[in-house]
Amino acid sequence: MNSRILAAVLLILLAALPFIAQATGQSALLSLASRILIYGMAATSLNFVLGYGGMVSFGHAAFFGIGGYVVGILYHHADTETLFWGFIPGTTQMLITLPAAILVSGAFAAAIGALSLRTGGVQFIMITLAFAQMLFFLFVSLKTYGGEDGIIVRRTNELPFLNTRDRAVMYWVVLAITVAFALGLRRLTKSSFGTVISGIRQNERRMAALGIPAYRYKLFAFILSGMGAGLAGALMVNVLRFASPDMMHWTKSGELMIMVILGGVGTLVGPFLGAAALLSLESVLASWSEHWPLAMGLILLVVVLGTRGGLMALVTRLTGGRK
Amino acid sequence: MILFLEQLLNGLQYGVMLFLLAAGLTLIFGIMGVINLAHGSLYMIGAYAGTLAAMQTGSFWLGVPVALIAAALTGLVMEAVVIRRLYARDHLDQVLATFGLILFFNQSIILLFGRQPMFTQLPDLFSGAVEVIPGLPYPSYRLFIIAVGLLVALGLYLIINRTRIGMLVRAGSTNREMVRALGVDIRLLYTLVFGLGALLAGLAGFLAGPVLAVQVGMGEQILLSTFVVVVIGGVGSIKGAFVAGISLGVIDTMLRAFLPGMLRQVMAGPEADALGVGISSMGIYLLMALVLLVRPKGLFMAGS
Amino acid sequence: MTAILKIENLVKRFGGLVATDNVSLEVMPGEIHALIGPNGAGKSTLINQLCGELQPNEGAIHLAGRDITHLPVPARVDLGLGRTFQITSLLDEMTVRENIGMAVQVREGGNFRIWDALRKRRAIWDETDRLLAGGQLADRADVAVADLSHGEKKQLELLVAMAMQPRLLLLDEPMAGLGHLESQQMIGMLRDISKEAAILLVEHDMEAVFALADRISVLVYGRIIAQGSVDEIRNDPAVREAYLGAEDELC
Amino acid sequence: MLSVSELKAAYGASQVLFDIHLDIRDGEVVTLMGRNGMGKTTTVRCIMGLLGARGGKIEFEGVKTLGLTPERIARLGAGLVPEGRQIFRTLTVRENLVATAANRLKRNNPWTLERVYDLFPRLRERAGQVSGTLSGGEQQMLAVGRALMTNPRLLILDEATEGLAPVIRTEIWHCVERLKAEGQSILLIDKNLGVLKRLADRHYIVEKGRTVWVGTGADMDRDSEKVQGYVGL
Amino acid sequence: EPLKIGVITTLSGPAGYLGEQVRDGLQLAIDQEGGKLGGVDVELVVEDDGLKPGNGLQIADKFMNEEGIKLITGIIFSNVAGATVPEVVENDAIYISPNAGPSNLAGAGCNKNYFVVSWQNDSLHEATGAAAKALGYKKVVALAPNYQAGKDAIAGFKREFGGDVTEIYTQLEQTDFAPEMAQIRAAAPDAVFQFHPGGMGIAFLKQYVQAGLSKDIPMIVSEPSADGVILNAVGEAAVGLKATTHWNADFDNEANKAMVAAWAAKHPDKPLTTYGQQAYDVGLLIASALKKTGGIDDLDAFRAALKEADFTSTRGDFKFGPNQHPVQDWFMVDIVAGPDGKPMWVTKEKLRDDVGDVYAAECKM
Ligand SMILES: Nc1ncnc2c1ncn2[C@@H]1O[C@H](COP(=O)(O)OP(=O)(O)OP(=O)(O)O)[C@@H](O)[C@H]1O
Ligand SMILES: Nc1ncnc2c1ncn2[C@@H]1O[C@H](COP(=O)(O)OP(=O)(O)OP(=O)(O)O)[C@@H](O)[C@H]1O
Ligand SMILES: [Mg+2]
Ligand SMILES: [Mg+2]
Repeated sequence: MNSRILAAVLLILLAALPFIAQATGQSALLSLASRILIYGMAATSLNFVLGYGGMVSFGHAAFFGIGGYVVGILYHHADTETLFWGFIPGTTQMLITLPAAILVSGAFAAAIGALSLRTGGVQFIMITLAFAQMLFFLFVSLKTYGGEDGIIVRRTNELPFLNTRDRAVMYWVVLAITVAFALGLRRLTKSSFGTVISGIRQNERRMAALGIPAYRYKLFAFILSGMGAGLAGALMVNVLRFASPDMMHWTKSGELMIMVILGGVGTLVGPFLGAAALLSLESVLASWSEHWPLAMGLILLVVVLGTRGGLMALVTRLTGGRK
Repeated sequence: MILFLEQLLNGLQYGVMLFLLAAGLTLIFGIMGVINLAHGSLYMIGAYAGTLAAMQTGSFWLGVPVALIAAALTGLVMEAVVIRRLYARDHLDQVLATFGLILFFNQSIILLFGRQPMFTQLPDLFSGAVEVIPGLPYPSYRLFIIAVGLLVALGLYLIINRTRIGMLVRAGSTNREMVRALGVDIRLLYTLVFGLGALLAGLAGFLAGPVLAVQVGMGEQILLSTFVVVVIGGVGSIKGAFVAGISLGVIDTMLRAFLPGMLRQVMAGPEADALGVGISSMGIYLLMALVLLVRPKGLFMAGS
Repeated sequence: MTAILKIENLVKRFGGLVATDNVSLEVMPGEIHALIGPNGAGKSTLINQLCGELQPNEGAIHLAGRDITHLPVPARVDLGLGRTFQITSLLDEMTVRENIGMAVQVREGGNFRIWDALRKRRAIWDETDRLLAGGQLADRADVAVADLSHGEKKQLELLVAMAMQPRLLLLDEPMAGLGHLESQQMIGMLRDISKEAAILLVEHDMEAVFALADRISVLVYGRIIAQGSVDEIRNDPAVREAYLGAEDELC
Repeated sequence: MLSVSELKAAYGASQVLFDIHLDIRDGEVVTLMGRNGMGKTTTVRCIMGLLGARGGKIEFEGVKTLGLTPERIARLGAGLVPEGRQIFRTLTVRENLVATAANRLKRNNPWTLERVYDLFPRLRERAGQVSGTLSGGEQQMLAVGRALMTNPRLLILDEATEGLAPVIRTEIWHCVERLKAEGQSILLIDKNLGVLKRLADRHYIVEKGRTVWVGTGADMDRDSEKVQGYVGL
Repeated sequence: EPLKIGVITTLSGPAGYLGEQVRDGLQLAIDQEGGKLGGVDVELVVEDDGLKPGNGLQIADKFMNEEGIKLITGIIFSNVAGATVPEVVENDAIYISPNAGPSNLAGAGCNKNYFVVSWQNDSLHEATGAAAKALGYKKVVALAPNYQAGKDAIAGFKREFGGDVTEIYTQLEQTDFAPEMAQIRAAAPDAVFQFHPGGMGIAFLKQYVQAGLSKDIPMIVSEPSADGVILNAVGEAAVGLKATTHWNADFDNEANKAMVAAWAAKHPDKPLTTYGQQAYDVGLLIASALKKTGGIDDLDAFRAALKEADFTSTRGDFKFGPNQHPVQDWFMVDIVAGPDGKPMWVTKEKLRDDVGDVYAAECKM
């Protein structure tokens, strides 16, 4: 009950953020908040396979990037009035680009997952990394789409009845999608499938003995997670108005993972907390000193050594609640 | 023919170099089971400390002990202050902590030595070239690196597979508590082994200095390839890491050297180039994916 | 009556070692068939081939008339195979009740539903509570498995297996680690189960074996050296020498 | 040599041991009995320093061992065969035995690889095999051998015969008898009541984390009703 | 209240020295005028983009919306520029590039608020091609990493060179170049052209020398592969290299002499590179415009003043083309051992006079 009130208050605050930012003159807060929400979404997607499913994917930035490139490439073809693969016209309609991003990143996740899930443990970490790096190198060498310089998306995708070029409107769109996404994920983790996935993480051998062929379930979870990351990537390109291979570099995968661990593995809110902490620290520290990574490194160390289970554990301890 | 032999030698050399870079990690990650992303930082610290010492004293060889000591000390402190608290925890906590350490070490180096890459020099003894095959001069420093790499491989193999220390470390990575209950101070042992891993990283860093660039972030450039070597070899197997290093080195080199040419024989020029370049540029990642798809546990799985 | 489990000329080699050496065996419906033998005789290896974690080198396994030799583990479960583990293997973070619930859920199906609420699938939880009720673990229902004692985990293993409603249950040392009282209770539970499922029982606790088994097969060095009723086996000199040893040890 | 009194211990928030008493003198064989989940293993873990106690006293060889690390306690001469084997799965059989072997007390007839192999010929056959692939019973033998190879002053066997074939079990009991004759102190936890009664000098029964009964085999027969209630015969 | 100039640049990671040069170069220009540019008090607000496009955008947003900054510069890398520049210029703020000149912002993507003081990326390598041609090489092996900038480099080189070119692509993040060295030796070309900025360049040069190739086959590079910092790290082994550049420390003009002297006084232990020089020129450009407008409140006036480029560049001739990218001269330099033994650039000859870039035609402003 208590947490519901807390969530409601938080939601109202978030919804009112554009006004707050305007009133206090801190209007860059808005783009920071958008980035936090979007990265939070990507991190939560990763957390679904990592925290709930026990699959430590070190290549999730690939799906984030694919989602982003779907928006970028569709924009490019709409802008140049050319056809993708000779028959797919470009578009700038968000109602088309977002679902397309979700589907395409899901397809990539299906392919990568189908291969990667033949391994497990550390090997899984490394093979997902390998596939992501291959995609990274592929996009780096794609001249049509700007290679390493990326695609500049001059106009944010359009939505009927809304002016997405207004930053506040775009922020609200992101917020709405994030909230829907988080609620959906919550439902997913409590569903029959979510429970099976959690069982597979705890003991795959036991689940097999109960009659669960783990591979299919893990693959399905991996695809869902890839779709989530793709959606986040697509939104990110809309907010940044830029897509580049940087989105799928291994350091980005690492960053997503850091957000998850920092926030709290296997928790719903944790990754959002992690994203918020990491991005705002980076932003604040960097404006104080050029030697900000020093402080950031120490802070991360303190969090790991001082808490068990990341910021989420800290929060529950402070509020006296239990897990 | 000479070209082929030379490329084969290059491949071998690169392979041994890869193994050398990964040698410390086979201890820390492979055997102790710590996901140490800051391995590259230890490598960087070895390179900086050794290079500075070599510059101050004017002798390359005096740089060696300094590099080893600096990296080992850093490793010992790191283990005692941070890593030790994380053995019993989730691997992911190690990821976060060692990521924090990377930021910390990189920025410390910037504070201490600035952002400019360092100047490094070959030792006089190995600054020339040796004619390994008539008509093929080969940089003698690279032969020196091959020799060091082979020695390290042999030494590690003996330590891990033939001594009690090796057994205890491997035992500790499966059941730490039980090792202690049988009267072994595993904490001390782990600190020492971590130190040894760090020392090897430092050695690699210093030796790589005259060939590569000594600069901030040099560790992250080799980080992935070292993990790739350990994982392809089979986590925990020194032999595996060695074989993986060599095979990666040879295959990668051969691909880069001959694939575009070979493809051009069978298809049109530009397409062949694009394909060849594409395949060889994904290099080690492609190889790793293939190996893991065929052998999900790597080439040699420890303990079988 | 046809056998529920039929093993034909099964062979499993580990390098030079023949762990299962041409074993043929039948388990009848409703039967408790005990498999005993010295340590390292190949009992667990046999069980692992039956449940699909190991692939035999030769021979065939039939479950209720179907050849399952090359089926993966879950497919065999679908055909009615259940098992317990020699070293307990449970979902450690979940509670006792959730562990049983999981078994019921998997059996009931609908495991790919991503939009339902598991908590609201009443049928599952009703059955779970029925299984728990009156048992040893009834008052431990909401304890996480990680916090259970060794013996309690053993009991839970069996409950989970029961929840799967198998036709054939493979039990690898269910008594190991149980105290006297618990062993007695376990014997009772197994008797109850045997009304619904045939059991292949691997066990070193002779008291339990002799109390439960309808038939006993003795495995030595991967080979079945004797088969028969409790009394036949108890008095077989070869079995006594290879396995049972001096009577005085048995209390 | 070992004296435990008023021992209290907990896993996280749930207290498991409330009041455990236990005394072992040099050369004695003592048992710890009780039903499942009553706290036997927890007591052993406290003695070994693997679990911190919440209160009470443990003295081993004249040293107060509460708060000492497991390795210190082991070096004082405690040798453990833990519940559930806990062998080093990635090491070979031989390595398992050798890795932690020691003769800290400078025994003149120490346990060696050969002696352990003679006790369990099966292990000799399997010397080079990775121990994770051993059969359950073979692993149990390995755990016993491993503890013997540390040549302890006090040997603690926590269900050391679990999963062993009757012949081997008998073999182990013979071994315990021989060890006892050599003056080895032993703490036994097992469910084979009959054998324990014959072998041990004294018995302790725990119930819900408390020592509720102490006595010799003869006392046990006298008090059999009560004992059976506790142990659950 | 001084006029704030936002500097978004890369200070962390291996490329951190590039950002440092840019920051220091700008600051030097300001210090030269005693804290002013063109008579107006100015203040630099510097933030590290960490080489992440998202961060660049975030910082720009903060600069413009929270600190009210209307004049931004500093970005080193094209991909950070790609994300950041459009946001800046479409919000009626001015962006002046001290380094990156990506093609997607030079042609159809040009903007009236976007100025480039350094060069358009392609022209770097076109100059090298021209140099190779001028030196009479017929057969060249060209090496670059397998990514867009690398391919562009080789394409740019070929455009002006016109001879026989064997292309070899290396990998991004490659550390060992032994196989390429063997290929070069086997091909026995007249010269080698290579484009490997930063650490890759250091490793490439060292290994080229160690392989004994430098004795037989001359190497010619564009300026990012042989900047002063790289040369310092490679040491005397770099002597004998040829490079092309738009600027060199030995240029004989007042502005340049002042800058070089001031830099040497302020940063005795750091070499001055083109990055620092480009940033210094950005400072001079801003000063020239501020002198006319006295501030940037009237953005149109300020923009117009910038466009005139009414300042003496440290490189000599400088003016803006139609896409507000430089039209400038290109030079060939030899790398020789300096008085302290460290390698340094010595200008050899002017190669190209008053050249702009190939994208200017596509720009409709
Ligand atoms: N993967 C393997 N590689 C080599 N040998 C193996 C492997 N797995 C099992 N063995 C050997 O096969 C034999 C049979 O083992 P199994 O586990 O089936 O014995 P068991 O009859 O269950 O014994 P226990 O009663 O002690 O549990 C043992 O000697 C064991 O060491
Ligand atoms: N790791 C743990 N965390 C929490 N509770 C535990 C843990 N291990 C054991 N317990 C609890 O402590 C109590 C005592 O357990 P212990 O293992 O000492 O019993 P035991 O007498 O050895 O039983 P058994 O004969 O089954 O081995 C049990 O109720 C058990 O649930
Ligand atoms: Mg067994
Ligand atoms: Mg116990």
